[in-house]
Amino acid sequence: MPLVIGVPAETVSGERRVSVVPDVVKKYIGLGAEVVMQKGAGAPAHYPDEAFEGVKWVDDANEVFASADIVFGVQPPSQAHIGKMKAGAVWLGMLQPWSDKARVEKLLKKNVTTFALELLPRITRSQSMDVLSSQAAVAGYECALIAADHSPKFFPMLTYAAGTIRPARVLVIGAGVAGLQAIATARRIGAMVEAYDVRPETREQIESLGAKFVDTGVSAAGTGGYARELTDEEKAQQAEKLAKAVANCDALITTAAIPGRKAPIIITADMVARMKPGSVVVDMAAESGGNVEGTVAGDKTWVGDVLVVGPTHITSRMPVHASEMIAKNLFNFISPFIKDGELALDWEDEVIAGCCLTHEGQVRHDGVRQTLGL
Amino acid sequence: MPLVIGVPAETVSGERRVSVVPDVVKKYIGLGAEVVMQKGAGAPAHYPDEAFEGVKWVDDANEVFASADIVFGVQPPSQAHIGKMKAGAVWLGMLQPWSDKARVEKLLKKNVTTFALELLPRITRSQSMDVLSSQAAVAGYECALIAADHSPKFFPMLTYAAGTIRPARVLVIGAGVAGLQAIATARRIGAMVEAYDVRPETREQIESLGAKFVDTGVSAAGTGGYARELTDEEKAQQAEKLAKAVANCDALITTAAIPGRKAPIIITADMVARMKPGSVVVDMAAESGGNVEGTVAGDKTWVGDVLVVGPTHITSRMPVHASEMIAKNLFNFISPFIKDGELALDWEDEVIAGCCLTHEGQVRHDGVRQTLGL
Amino acid sequence: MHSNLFIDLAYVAVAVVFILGLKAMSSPVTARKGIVWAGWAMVAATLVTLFFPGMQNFALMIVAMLAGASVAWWSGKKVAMTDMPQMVAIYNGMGGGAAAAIALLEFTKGEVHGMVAAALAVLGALIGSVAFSGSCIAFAKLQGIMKKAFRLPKQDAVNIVLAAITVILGLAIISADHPGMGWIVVFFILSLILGAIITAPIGGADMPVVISLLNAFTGLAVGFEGYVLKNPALIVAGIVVGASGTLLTQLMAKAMNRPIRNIIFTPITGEAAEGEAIEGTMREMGALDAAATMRYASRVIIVPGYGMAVAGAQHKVWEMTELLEEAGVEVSFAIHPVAGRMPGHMNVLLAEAGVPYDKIFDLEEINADFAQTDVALVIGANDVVNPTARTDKSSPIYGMPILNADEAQNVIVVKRGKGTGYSGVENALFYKENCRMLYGSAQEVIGDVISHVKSMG
Amino acid sequence: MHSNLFIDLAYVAVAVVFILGLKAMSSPVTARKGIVWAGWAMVAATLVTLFFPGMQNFALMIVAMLAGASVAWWSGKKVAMTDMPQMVAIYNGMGGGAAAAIALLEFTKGEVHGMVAAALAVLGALIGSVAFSGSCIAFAKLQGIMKKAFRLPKQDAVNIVLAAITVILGLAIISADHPGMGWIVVFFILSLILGAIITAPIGGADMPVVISLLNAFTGLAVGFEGYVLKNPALIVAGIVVGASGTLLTQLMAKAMNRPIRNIIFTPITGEAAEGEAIEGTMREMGALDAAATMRYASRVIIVPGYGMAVAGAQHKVWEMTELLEEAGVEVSFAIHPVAGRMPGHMNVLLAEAGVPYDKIFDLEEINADFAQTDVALVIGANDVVNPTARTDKSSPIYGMPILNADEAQNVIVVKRGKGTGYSGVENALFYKENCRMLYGSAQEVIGDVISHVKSMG
Amino acid sequence: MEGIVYLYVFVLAAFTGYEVISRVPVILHTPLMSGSNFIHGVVLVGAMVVMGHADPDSPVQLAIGFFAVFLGAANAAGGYVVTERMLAMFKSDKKKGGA
Amino acid sequence: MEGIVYLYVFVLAAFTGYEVISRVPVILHTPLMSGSNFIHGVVLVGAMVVMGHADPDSPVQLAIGFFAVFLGAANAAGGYVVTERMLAMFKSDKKKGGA
Ligand SMILES: NC(=O)c1ccc[n+]([C@@H]2O[C@H](COP(=O)([O-])OP(=O)(O)OC[C@H]3O[C@@H](n4cnc5c(N)ncnc54)[C@H](OP(=O)(O)O)[C@@H]3O)[C@@H](O)[C@H]2O)c1
Ligand SMILES: NC(=O)c1ccc[n+]([C@@H]2O[C@H](COP(=O)([O-])OP(=O)(O)OC[C@H]3O[C@@H](n4cnc5c(N)ncnc54)[C@H](OP(=O)(O)O)[C@@H]3O)[C@@H](O)[C@H]2O)c1
Ligand SMILES: NC(=O)c1ccc[n+]([C@@H]2O[C@H](COP(=O)([O-])OP(=O)(O)OC[C@H]3O[C@@H](n4cnc5c(N)ncnc54)[C@H](O)[C@@H]3O)[C@@H](O)[C@H]2O)c1
Ligand SMILES: NC(=O)c1ccc[n+]([C@@H]2O[C@H](COP(=O)([O-])OP(=O)(O)OC[C@H]3O[C@@H](n4cnc5c(N)ncnc54)[C@H](O)[C@@H]3O)[C@@H](O)[C@H]2O)c1
Repeated sequence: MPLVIGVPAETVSGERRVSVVPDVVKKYIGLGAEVVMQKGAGAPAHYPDEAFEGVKWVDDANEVFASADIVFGVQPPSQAHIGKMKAGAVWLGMLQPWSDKARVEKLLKKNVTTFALELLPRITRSQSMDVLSSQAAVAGYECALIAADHSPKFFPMLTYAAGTIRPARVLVIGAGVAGLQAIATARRIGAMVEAYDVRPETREQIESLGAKFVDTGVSAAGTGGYARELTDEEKAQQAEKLAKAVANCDALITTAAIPGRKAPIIITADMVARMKPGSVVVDMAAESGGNVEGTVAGDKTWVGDVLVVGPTHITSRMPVHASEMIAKNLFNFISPFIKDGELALDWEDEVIAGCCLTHEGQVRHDGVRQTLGL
Repeated sequence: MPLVIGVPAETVSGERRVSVVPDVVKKYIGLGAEVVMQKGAGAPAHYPDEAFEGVKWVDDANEVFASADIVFGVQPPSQAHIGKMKAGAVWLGMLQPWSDKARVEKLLKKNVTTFALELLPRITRSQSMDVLSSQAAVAGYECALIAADHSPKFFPMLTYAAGTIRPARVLVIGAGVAGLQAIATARRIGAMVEAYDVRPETREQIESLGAKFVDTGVSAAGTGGYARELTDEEKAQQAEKLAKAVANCDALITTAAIPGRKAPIIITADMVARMKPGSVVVDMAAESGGNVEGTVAGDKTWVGDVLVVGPTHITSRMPVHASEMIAKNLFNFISPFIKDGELALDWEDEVIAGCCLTHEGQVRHDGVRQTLGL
Repeated sequence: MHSNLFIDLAYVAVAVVFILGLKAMSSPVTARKGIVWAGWAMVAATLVTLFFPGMQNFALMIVAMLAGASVAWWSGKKVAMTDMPQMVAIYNGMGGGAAAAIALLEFTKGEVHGMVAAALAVLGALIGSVAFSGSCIAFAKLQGIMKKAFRLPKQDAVNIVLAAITVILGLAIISADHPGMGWIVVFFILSLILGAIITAPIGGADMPVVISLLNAFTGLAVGFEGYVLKNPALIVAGIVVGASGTLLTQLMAKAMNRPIRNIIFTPITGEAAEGEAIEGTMREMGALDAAATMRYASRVIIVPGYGMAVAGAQHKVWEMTELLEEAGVEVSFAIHPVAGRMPGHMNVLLAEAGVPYDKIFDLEEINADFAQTDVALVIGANDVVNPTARTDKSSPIYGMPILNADEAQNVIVVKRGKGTGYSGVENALFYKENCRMLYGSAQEVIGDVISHVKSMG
Repeated sequence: MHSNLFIDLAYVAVAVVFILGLKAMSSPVTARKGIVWAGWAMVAATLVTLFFPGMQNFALMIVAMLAGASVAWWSGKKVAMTDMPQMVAIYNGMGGGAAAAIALLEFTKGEVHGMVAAALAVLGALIGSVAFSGSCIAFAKLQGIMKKAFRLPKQDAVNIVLAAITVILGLAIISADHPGMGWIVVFFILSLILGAIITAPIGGADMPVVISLLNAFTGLAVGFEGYVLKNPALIVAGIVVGASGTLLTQLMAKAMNRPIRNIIFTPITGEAAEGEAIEGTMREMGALDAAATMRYASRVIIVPGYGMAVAGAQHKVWEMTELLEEAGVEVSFAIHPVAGRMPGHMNVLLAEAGVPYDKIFDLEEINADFAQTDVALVIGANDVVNPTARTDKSSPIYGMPILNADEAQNVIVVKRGKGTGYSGVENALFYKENCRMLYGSAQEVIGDVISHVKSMG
Repeated sequence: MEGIVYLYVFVLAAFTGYEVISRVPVILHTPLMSGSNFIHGVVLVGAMVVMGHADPDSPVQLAIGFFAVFLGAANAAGGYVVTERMLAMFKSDKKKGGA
Repeated sequence: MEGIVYLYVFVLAAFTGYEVISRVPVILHTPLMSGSNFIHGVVLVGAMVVMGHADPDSPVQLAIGFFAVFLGAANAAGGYVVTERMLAMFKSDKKKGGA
């Protein structure tokens, strides 16, 4: 009996992505696996059922969970769905491992093996499986578009018959994958972009995209590449420089989320108050608490004459490609271990071992175990 | 007594633009005029009252109309407001001259002089007063952003750790000012752009922006620069080529509005039905009936798995700069005739004469008179 | 004539330094050094010659030298920069005269031995005399001493007949064993007349080319007399100048778009060419010219238009800009409100090419600067720089504010041909005195300019 | 020696054509024409010489000519393309031998008159002999006849002593009124030995430079013997080759990054240099080299990386691409999935530069093509082309798919210095035989490459 | 025949003259013309030699010689001054940064 | 002194040789070396002349002359063939469109 891969429809409201796309399904089948999908699972991501070939369709998510040896998910499974899983089955996808103790306990009880891609070790080889990176790229691009679209101003410079409109200034906070993508996108549209990050090596990266690094005159570079704690004085200086840059910009995009933790407040309400009328703030970290004081996740709020947007499910704004990326990431993760329709996990493999949340009734990840107190 | 310029707040719902901006007000005052504004008139466009210097503020629009020698407007005045105007006063702005017979009659009755910038003769000198052009530039830019933002796909090519996303194909119909701007903006974001227009001279213009002209193999170029009527066979060929381009694209932007008339239907429901799942259509002409069969003005509709957006008040999405542009256009139109705080219109001037809708109880524009049957 | 090894070797060294100096002078970076080297070599050559075996007449010789040198030095120092060309002409003429005088003296002394030597002596004398009288005429015209262009009826025929007579006389002198002094004098006089009447009808605008040609002539004359004197240093210096001068003359004629033949046989008559711009003539310019003009300017303003967009030349334009800035030129972009075919057309393209925003100025910001600008480079723009918009009420573009590109010191216009712009009207700028057309599609033309700018170090 | 005017003039013409031919050969566009011109000139020179006054021994001479020419022609035609260098060496050696033989014969006949002639004859003989024996050794080594690098103890000292003895003997011969034949023969033998022992220790990799040097030597020898024979055509051709050959030797040495002095005095010993890549050596290359390699390739793949982004070199890279394509080269871009520092980093930059999408390929699409590619140009990329990712399990980048740039015929890597990439690991590619480093910031380096490509027409 | 060697000198000098200035920007045309004008001022040397060997008792010879030297000296001196002044405008402090 | 003219020839020839190849791409280094190798094959002319004037009765002179002509002819012929073959690879049909 071949390996059965199950793809249920996502249930979280606002989620439009799906964990497989037609091309990837073809490859799984090519590896000898059978793919069971819940009808309409791809529809929110604009992959109609007809686009998938060779799939066994079922009506109900429960059926998927009950029959599959491996279940994929973009969002964590519900308690009920976990209950339906076969013992010893594997769950693979995004699991928000830090957030829900009850879910982890249920997973342990069912004795399923779970891989949470949030835990992926960031080594060179694992980049092709890195869902956080690929989704951050989507999010960064989208946030720049949201900012441009919501701004009551032109981003690019524009000389027209009666005068010249100077380009908008966009400030991006956080120059990780998403931040860099936002910088690139805002620059493309024509804005003048400045960006800020605590990690000093980002300066070169920011400049490599043609943007300016906001120099606060304070370096957090400590020994061994780790950031050091700043003195209070330095913090004040940093905040002041930042506040100036914020007051000066037409659109602000914040991307400094820290996986598994509440996002740090970087932009205070006071800084927002000092922004120009008609400015826009897009807080990409809204879902995890926001980098901007006063962001309302999933909503737009006016703070004086400044619009603060706190988008959630950002990647679901672009489900076609976000899903394609996730699907390929998951495939790259699991496919090396599918041979002739069998799953043979290699527990020596650094990536497999590092990503594993639960296995054989145990929490395998030390950080999560400690955080959740298990 | 100096010339009084009146700026009421706009009343049409969804309209956020305003007909003056602080810089321009300063110039009017410099010319010796007095500016009367309704409180909060600039607020929707993010120009707070404090930003304007030297203005006389009044609470009520009626006061503005009653006291002003010239009234500016982005949208036509209401019947009630017209009723409040001083006899012989001047109204300047966008008047939708073709659409509302009753309004024109009221204007005639009040014996006010009205200049409708929609009627501006398109000569070289008048370009700096051309509100249609400047607002079309805004609209084209916005429509490209709307398309990018609503598309479930990346516009640019993107190579990431697990593969490559090919760039989106954007098709722009109509390469007037708005269409060209949409082409430029979509290209900037990274899409591959094709465009189509009936005027053959647009080919070079489209290509000058790095986009591809959709060659239908049919040229509408007739004698003397006017378009000739196409044969049925030619029309069929054209439609077929166009349908192919439509089916092939990921986002479609239509911009072929004809001022004062219903927009032509260029994209049939059938063409939309043949589009790929997850495609987006932005119909810029929605307000005047739409270039796409089935567009709902002011709303987004799903046609199968294709999202059709029919944005209205597009320029109000960018009120800061749209207002700045209008304000400068109006200033360029009227300022040559303000000297030492007096208005002295030169009726010999081709632009003044051409723009005038009503003057001394008469409809001055032949086309409008005929259309409205006055 | 006798010499000694030391002097001979010194002459060799001098010849080498002359060549190196000339080479140095053909690049802006080293040009200054080149003339200084050559100058020292000349001093050395003169000093060494004083020790030439069997020399006499020192007193008079030194008087002659000092007189000639000081008159020339003083006049060369005093003259205004704008009058330089005529000074070059007159000094060159003097060189030609010196060569002719050498031949005359050798004939007088009866020291021209052998057919080849006689032939070269005569040829040198002819060419030197022509250079002498021709240069004097050129000087007189440029200096304004000779005001009218002087043209004989059937000038070309007269030229040919006179030249033929002179040449025949020359051949007679060569083949004669002991040519009579009378014939020799007549020969010189005819040569001088020939130089004068050939140069007299040539107009002011063509003068630089003619001076260059006469300069090459003098070089040849010096080289030929060098053979007569068996002095290889003279040969080498003279012939090197003759060859490089000929090439230079061709280059100059090409840069002015006037074939040398036309200059000599159907000259532009002086007045018209010297006066103001002729309504109806656009002047062309090559990419090398344009490159040098901008490379050695201190300020350049680029005016892009729809043509740049059509050509897709924006990347090249920006590359050129970077090169110029590296060379210390200040470059800005002036965007006309309606340049291109849509609002912001130029902005989109310049942004695509990576031009930073702070180099881009709109009409109001930059228009006053053109008057202080060395070069306005108009790339595929037309209507937006058309000065008739300021003055001609009947023009369809009357009243549109335009970029004052015409106020710049030099205007270079890049376009493919004689096409008009959107409005379809003729552009008065193209006919202005300070304007040059650089024809070709913008992408290619700017590409050429780039390679030339690069070659200037 | 006597000649006549016709022959003399013919020689002048031959010399001129040689110079023009050489000039033509220095540009790829005209090179072919150049050798053909020179070939006809040589035929003409040979034929004309048969009519030289007072010639004898025709039968034997023609036999010698036919024998020499046909042996050389036949071997030159038959040899494989890869063996060309040694053929050049041996033919050159023969030229040197001929020059030496001329000197020998003139001495034998006692026809060397005057100090200068004697000096030049001796010098020519010395240089010619050195070129002869040196070239024979070079040939033997390249041909594989002489396998081991041959190196005396205290080689440099021996060289100097032997050279000194030879020179002293030469001086003696020059100053002697009637030098004894014995001494002359010894002088020739010493010269031949000198050539051999100087060349013997030089390694295979340096051979082209040495051959070029010997070639310049032969030119000089021919030129000097030309003076002895009072034949200016020989002088001109010989000295022109001597000068250009010296310059060429310098250029070649520079391109190989080996000062000429090092080659002769501390040669790379044969084996190592002839064998496979030495672990631990990166080889440099200049921009001109890189330009020519790409300009005459048929397929080039560009691999951009984070360094291109840091340098902001994308516009230049695209300009270079356009130039190469104009020249008929097929150029594509290979984007590694994780090139740069964010997904799509390279895409953004290439789009900014205006690179059309259809030239951009990702790893899967293009990786198989490297093996059929002439040049892989790696610009500021490092980890993404590191072959250790394929093989070295201990490497932090093990398992990452990489772009197979190393499979291309030639790899050119543009980077500033020895910096590692993001992962911090050494790159095995840089040490490969087919890889050359082109150091400098990408923007400038590519700029240089562009100007060189342009100069190749 | 010695003359033929001179022919080589002529030919080679012509080559050299041609090659040496084959690439010259238009802006240098006039200075270069002036510079080469200076160089043929070496005619002064020839003039000195012929005058130096003129018969001191022949006023005609002396006059012609004087004339030749005077002209040659003027050519050399004037040519130098004018060229130097023109080229003084090419101070290379124009260049800010190196490439 | 005639010799000095020859010195000029030497100097000018050196100049010419230097200027003529001052800009040559690396890819042409070897062919150009080979081409100039061919050109000094003109030594054949010298060899012919000396052999032509050798004493027909002196076997030594004839032998040396024979040797010289043989070598010179080989230099010229071989140099040509090899250069021509190398340069045959530069057919200029490489260029598609003009600039
Ligand atoms: N900006 C707007 O919103 C807008 C909208 C509509 C109309 N307009 C009008 O458009 C005009 C804009 O002025 P402009 O100066 O930008 O352009 P223009 O007046 O239309 O002139 C463009 C010039 O570019 C040259 N050209 C075309 N292709 C070229 C190529 N490949 N390389 C080099 N040159 C090329 C043409 O001359 P050759 O054919 O000789 O090469 C032509 O003279 C104004 O009249 C304006 O009123 C503007
Ligand atoms: N794409 C992503 O999403 C992402 C995200 C994070 C990390 N990464 C990692 O980043 C790496 C990307 O590989 P890569 O090959 O693109 O870059 P790389 O391995 O980081 O190498 C960049 C090279 O560029 C050279 N360089 C820097 N500045 C230069 C300049 N101005 N001119 C010329 N060369 C310059 C450096 O050498 P010199 O110092 O000697 O000049 C360096 O070796 C991979 O290891 C990948 O895993 C990628
Ligand atoms: N395998 C790999 O090599 C690999 C894979 C993916 C990402 N990365 C790298 O990892 C790094 C982090 O990427 P990410 O997108 O996951 O980051 P992230 O989402 O964890 O954080 C976003 C950014 O916010 C910044 N930030 C945090 N607190 C901040 C504060 N108070 N003020 C300003 N900025 C603050 C962080 O420095 C980071 O750059 C990047 O450099 C990326 O290139 C490496
Ligand atoms: N004073 C001036 O010189 C001046 C000022 C402004 C605009 N213009 C020019 O006027 C022209 C029109 O500009 P606009 O933006 O006002 O145009 P518009 O808004 O009237 O029309 C939009 C475009 O749609 C096109 N169109 C109409 N029907 C179509 C169909 N069935 N299929 C495809 N395309 C169709 C039109 O050709 C036009 O290009 C442009 O070329 C513009 O450059 C000139």
